[in-house]
Amino acid sequence: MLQAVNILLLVFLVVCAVVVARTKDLLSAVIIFGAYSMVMSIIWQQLHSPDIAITEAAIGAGATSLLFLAAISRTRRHEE
Amino acid sequence: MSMEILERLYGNIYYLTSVILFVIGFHTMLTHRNLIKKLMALNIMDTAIFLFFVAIGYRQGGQAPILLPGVTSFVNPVPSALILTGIVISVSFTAFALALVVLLYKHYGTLDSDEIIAIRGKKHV
Amino acid sequence: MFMFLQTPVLAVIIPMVLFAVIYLVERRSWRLRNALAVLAPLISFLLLLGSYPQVIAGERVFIEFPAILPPLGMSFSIDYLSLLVGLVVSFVWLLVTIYATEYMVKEHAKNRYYPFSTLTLAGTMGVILSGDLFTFFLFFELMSLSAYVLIVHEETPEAMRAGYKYLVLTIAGGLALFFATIAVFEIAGTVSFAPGGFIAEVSGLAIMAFYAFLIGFGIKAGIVPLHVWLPEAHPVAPSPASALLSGVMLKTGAYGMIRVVFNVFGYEGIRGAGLDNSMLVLAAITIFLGSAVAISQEDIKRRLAYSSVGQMGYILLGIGLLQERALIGAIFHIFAHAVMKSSLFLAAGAVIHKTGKRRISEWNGLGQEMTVTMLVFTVAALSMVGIPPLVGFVSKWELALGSLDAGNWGFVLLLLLSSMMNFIYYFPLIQNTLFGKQQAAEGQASNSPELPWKMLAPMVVLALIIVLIDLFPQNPALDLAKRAAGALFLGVH
Amino acid sequence: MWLFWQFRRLCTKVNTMHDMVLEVVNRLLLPFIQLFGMYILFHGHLSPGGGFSGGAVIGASLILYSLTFRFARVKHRLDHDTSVFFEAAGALIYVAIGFVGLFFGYNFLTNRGVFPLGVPGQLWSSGMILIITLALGAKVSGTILSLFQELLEGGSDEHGNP
Amino acid sequence: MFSLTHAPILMVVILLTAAFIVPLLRKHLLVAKALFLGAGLLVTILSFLVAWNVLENGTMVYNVGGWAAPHGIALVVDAFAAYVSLVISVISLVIFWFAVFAPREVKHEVGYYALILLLTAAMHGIVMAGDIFNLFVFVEISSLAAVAIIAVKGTKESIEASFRYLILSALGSGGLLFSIALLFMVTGHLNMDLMRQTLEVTAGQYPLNVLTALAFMVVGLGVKSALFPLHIWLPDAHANAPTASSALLSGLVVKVYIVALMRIAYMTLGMELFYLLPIRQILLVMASLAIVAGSVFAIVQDNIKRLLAFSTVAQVGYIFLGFSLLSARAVEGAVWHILIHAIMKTLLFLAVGVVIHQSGYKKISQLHGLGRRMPLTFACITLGALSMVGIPGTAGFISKLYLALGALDAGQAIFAVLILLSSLLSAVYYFPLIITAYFGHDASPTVVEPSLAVQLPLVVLAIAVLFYGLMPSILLPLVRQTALLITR
Amino acid sequence: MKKVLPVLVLAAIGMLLVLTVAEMPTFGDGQAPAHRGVMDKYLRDSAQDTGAINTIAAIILDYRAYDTLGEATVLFVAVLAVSAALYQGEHHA
Repeated sequence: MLQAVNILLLVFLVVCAVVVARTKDLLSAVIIFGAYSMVMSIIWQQLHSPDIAITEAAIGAGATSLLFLAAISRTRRHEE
Repeated sequence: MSMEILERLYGNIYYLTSVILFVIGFHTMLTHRNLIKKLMALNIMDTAIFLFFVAIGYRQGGQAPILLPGVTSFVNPVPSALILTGIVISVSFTAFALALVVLLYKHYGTLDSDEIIAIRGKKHV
Repeated sequence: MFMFLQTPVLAVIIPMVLFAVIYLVERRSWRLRNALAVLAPLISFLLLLGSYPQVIAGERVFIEFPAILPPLGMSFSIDYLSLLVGLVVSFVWLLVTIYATEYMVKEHAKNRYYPFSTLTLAGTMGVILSGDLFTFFLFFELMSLSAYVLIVHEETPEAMRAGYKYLVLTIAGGLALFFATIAVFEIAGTVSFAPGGFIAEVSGLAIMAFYAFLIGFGIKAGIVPLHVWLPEAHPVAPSPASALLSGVMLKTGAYGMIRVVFNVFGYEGIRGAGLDNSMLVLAAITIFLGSAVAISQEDIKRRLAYSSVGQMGYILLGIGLLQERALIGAIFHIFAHAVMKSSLFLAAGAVIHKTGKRRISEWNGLGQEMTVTMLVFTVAALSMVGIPPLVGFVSKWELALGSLDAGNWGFVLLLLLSSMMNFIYYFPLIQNTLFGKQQAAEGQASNSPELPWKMLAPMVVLALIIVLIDLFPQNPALDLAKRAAGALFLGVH
Repeated sequence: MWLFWQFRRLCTKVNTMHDMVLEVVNRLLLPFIQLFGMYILFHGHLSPGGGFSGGAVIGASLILYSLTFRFARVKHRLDHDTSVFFEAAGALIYVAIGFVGLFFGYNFLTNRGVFPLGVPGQLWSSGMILIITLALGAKVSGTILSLFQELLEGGSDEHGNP
Repeated sequence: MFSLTHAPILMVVILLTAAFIVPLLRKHLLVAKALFLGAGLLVTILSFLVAWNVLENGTMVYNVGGWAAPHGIALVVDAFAAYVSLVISVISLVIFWFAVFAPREVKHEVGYYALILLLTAAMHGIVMAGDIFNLFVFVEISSLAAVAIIAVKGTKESIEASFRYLILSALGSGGLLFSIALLFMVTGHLNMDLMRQTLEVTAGQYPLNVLTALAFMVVGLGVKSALFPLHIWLPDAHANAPTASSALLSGLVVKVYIVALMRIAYMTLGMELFYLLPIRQILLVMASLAIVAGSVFAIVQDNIKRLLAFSTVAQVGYIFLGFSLLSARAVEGAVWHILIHAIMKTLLFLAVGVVIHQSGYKKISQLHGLGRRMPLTFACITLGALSMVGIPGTAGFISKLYLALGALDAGQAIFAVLILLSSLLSAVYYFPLIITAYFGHDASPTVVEPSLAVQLPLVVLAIAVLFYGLMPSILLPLVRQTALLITR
Repeated sequence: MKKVLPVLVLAAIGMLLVLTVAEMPTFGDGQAPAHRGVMDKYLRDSAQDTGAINTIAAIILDYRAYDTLGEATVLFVAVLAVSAALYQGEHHA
């Protein structure tokens, strides 16, 4: 059961990565990227590495997304 | 033969996923012209490598490497320690790259790498 | 430190130091500059003359600096061959520099000519006095590159173009030499010139090295497929520089070839590997084409330049025959051609200096105006053709004898043919200048002396050498050439 | 969650009128976020977390604060010199701790023997690890904040136009 | 006498500390400059001492934090590291001087100094690292700082170039990290020496892992060191950077990554393993292509800085060629070339920067007659260019000599020919620079020489070019030992 | 061409990587080489050696503190680089 959840998470990860690539709206892409990072951090928690799970949640999902948002707000939102 | 390989791949599904993510990120990086998208792809590649590293450190039945009494089996702490560094480096790169993106947009008015090259090329000729 | 104070080193170092000194003082005093420029070849000449008795006594001077540029190191030596060539070079350089002090008065950027002429001298002396291939290569590069400055001196577009061609080819040649040198080092573990050569077995790499040598020296000496820079570069340079280029610098290529054939490979090795044939073929082509193309040249300096190409073919022929008497001819021709071609260029330069006439058709009747100059020209030209008592005859004679020794009649015929062609392109010129009518006598003030003595004297000295040296009871140059060839063949000294 | 609000804020680009709801919710939420960050920071040697993650959380809360109240309270962004100072101070403390080891005749960055290690498992233990964690926490939070602000406003002219 | 035990770490930490302090001194520019130069000078002295110590007493190992090798991080200063960090400290000191005294090119001056200090510190860290992850961390610092010192110029072109550099560099870092992960996976160690010992046992078990790791590592560091065909970022980046940055990047940074690769090769894998795999052949081919392509591209450039940048591509090829030929002399040649190319290229970039600043001309065809207006500067350029061509008597000849001899030693005469051919090509593109400057009409009578303080670094480097051209023996022991380390 | 080349490159890389994955030690294997190296001492001694019961904190801030100094430096470089790149001159400070 747990194995199935883990595999589901991995599949979700791959789907997120593909969707990030396919989304034309950069803002949505950033949000999906944040979700991707969140899922990644859950997976790491599943792998019993809570330290990096927290760090990824704070830096990967939080700070990186914020930086992306800041940059998008300075530039343009859509990929042409 | 091929069944065996498939089985091994399934056993190593974390590794496999990280490799797939790596390739997806690389593909996005190569084919997309939007600079911010490229940076996201770069981040995806990086996290893929991190996932790979973390998966190396996992041991069946291991617990988080915090030496609390009563716990005897731990996962390998070394990859975690390295990844911590990796994550910080990755965010530093992203931050700087985004600053450059902002500047590029200011100078060229576009985020399309091909267009930027075209504008620059026109000036050169 | 004492090692530095020996003749061969000093003869190289002093011009180098003088180069720097001239560079420093030339803005203050042009007299001092000229004096120093003349002093450089004079010192080299006297130093070599000083070691003449020692060398004649059969002693080879050899000094080694293994610590410089490891792993190959540097070394200097004087033997018969380098003594002869060194004496010729420094002597001709001396005369040409004296001539230049007057000639260059009209030119711009004099402050560039003298230092670089001195530096080129240093390079040339280094080439001649080097004791191993590597040192040879180092100074060869120095000489080639500093000569570039002399070639482009006038900075006209033609000069720059010719200079660029020269530069690229000369660097290519230098690299070929470099490759050959390190290949020899790789094969034998040493690059020191040794009597009789030191390459035991002519392997594939050795053959590559030999052809690289042939290319490197061929470019410098103007052997035919590689001569393309020569007819362009010699005419555009100022005349003293042309005299040096044609009279002296070309010979370093031939000199290097002698060293390679006899002191690196050994003539038996060359013959065994059949490498002499390629030299002979190239020599034949060079002699024929050089002389033939010279006929069609209208510009006097171009004609002289092509003539040089042909003459270098003689020397290569003398080397390639691998016969002692042919080698005597080749070595003596180094001397003879240096003297003849310098006096020709100096005379042509005098005419250009005085009248500005570069085209042969304009030279009609010049003999009346510039009698001494034209007499010098005539003597040198006749010597080039090979008229018996003159110096050019001796080398041709020895070469012909060498060809016969090798059992090759064809080359004797080739020599005759070439002499004929020399005759064709020199004789009408002499005839017209001495006896022809001046085209448009604009009534120049002919009561002024023909030329300043600084220009006349060097030409006259050279002409006297051409005429007189073979009338000596024992021709000193021929004597040295014979000793040198003997030493090279016997593998002694 | 707050990330999502930022997303909406940026989408609509309603910069001039500050949103009452946003402000109130943030005021309620911020202390908890910061407390959480502090916990992560201070317990870095005892439980998961540490200088980087704790610092990042605190930094994110500061970003949130500055974004929400920028137009109401905070007139100026973090001064350029101040942010560099935070950065440099954190790193310098780190290096200084390294030199302490050298000073006592040990190698650079030595912990054991130089600093009191305390009892493992208690809050005040582990010698230089704790000090460095705190220094890094301060540094990282400053870093995140100044990076964000530089990205958002740096390089623009006086009026904030890009 | 101060013990040298701590010298290796001090070299890195002094620079880091200075870098942390310098940006705080925006209001006290003079102090900042003094600190900047002082740190450089101190590190130079230390690196001389370390090099001397390594020659006398052999390899130095420093355990940071007092933890010995498997668990802590060790700095391993062998002959190679001592040599390269000597080169780095001396050349960077010259560049520091130039950056302080040359006319300002960047807005954020103290930040620029700090970035240069950080870059230098990171380079020292890379060459002395004995731990592969530590090496990675310093590679990251240097990559980021290298991009930053291009971007600070702030022009359109420099931003664009630095962005491209950053992206490729980040890709390279990813490759490097991935290969470290793979190596860690099969060894369980991070210390390079222990990795090698473990790999000797386990490599046979996971051949594909090791091969993939190696491939990623070569590509990762190849991108950063501009190995052909991964050099595409280099010309723009080096041509559009501020002068001091160009010199630093072309002269040192690019080479440090090669050093890192070689150190990983001989410390982590052992040369047997490194060259058992087909990597050596690939490197040979790539290096040859780099030499030819770099030279050919350089020929068609009119912009001087781009010309110099393309020439760097070719010269990087030399270094790779020397290392992958793997005969003792070829390696010596490559090691020489690290120093010599650093000297020459730094000299050329600095001098060209001076010329561009004084005259405003960026193209070769505009330089007419400048040789007479700026005699000293152009004398230095001439020496540098002659050295790049490999004229005897200049330093460039030495490395070519050793490389060509090494190629023959390795039984590969074709590579000797290639080296010489590229010499010819470099003559074709370097000589016009000199010829245009010295001969021909005088176009710009108003151009004057810069101040003496700006020219001092040029003169020092020019003297170094001559000095190593004539007396290379002075560093020979260090170079020999380095070659022994690698070819052992 | 521009579309095909990346796909080919990626196919090659992907192929190589998948084969490598198939060769790797099994995921989660407690006896994999990765766990036979440095790990044991860290887990055994870190509390005594450093006083931190979080082994990861012990590793990054004590055993491998030098790396973390580098990491802090990376952040410093990033901030400095960003602010230097976006710096507009004195008036804006």
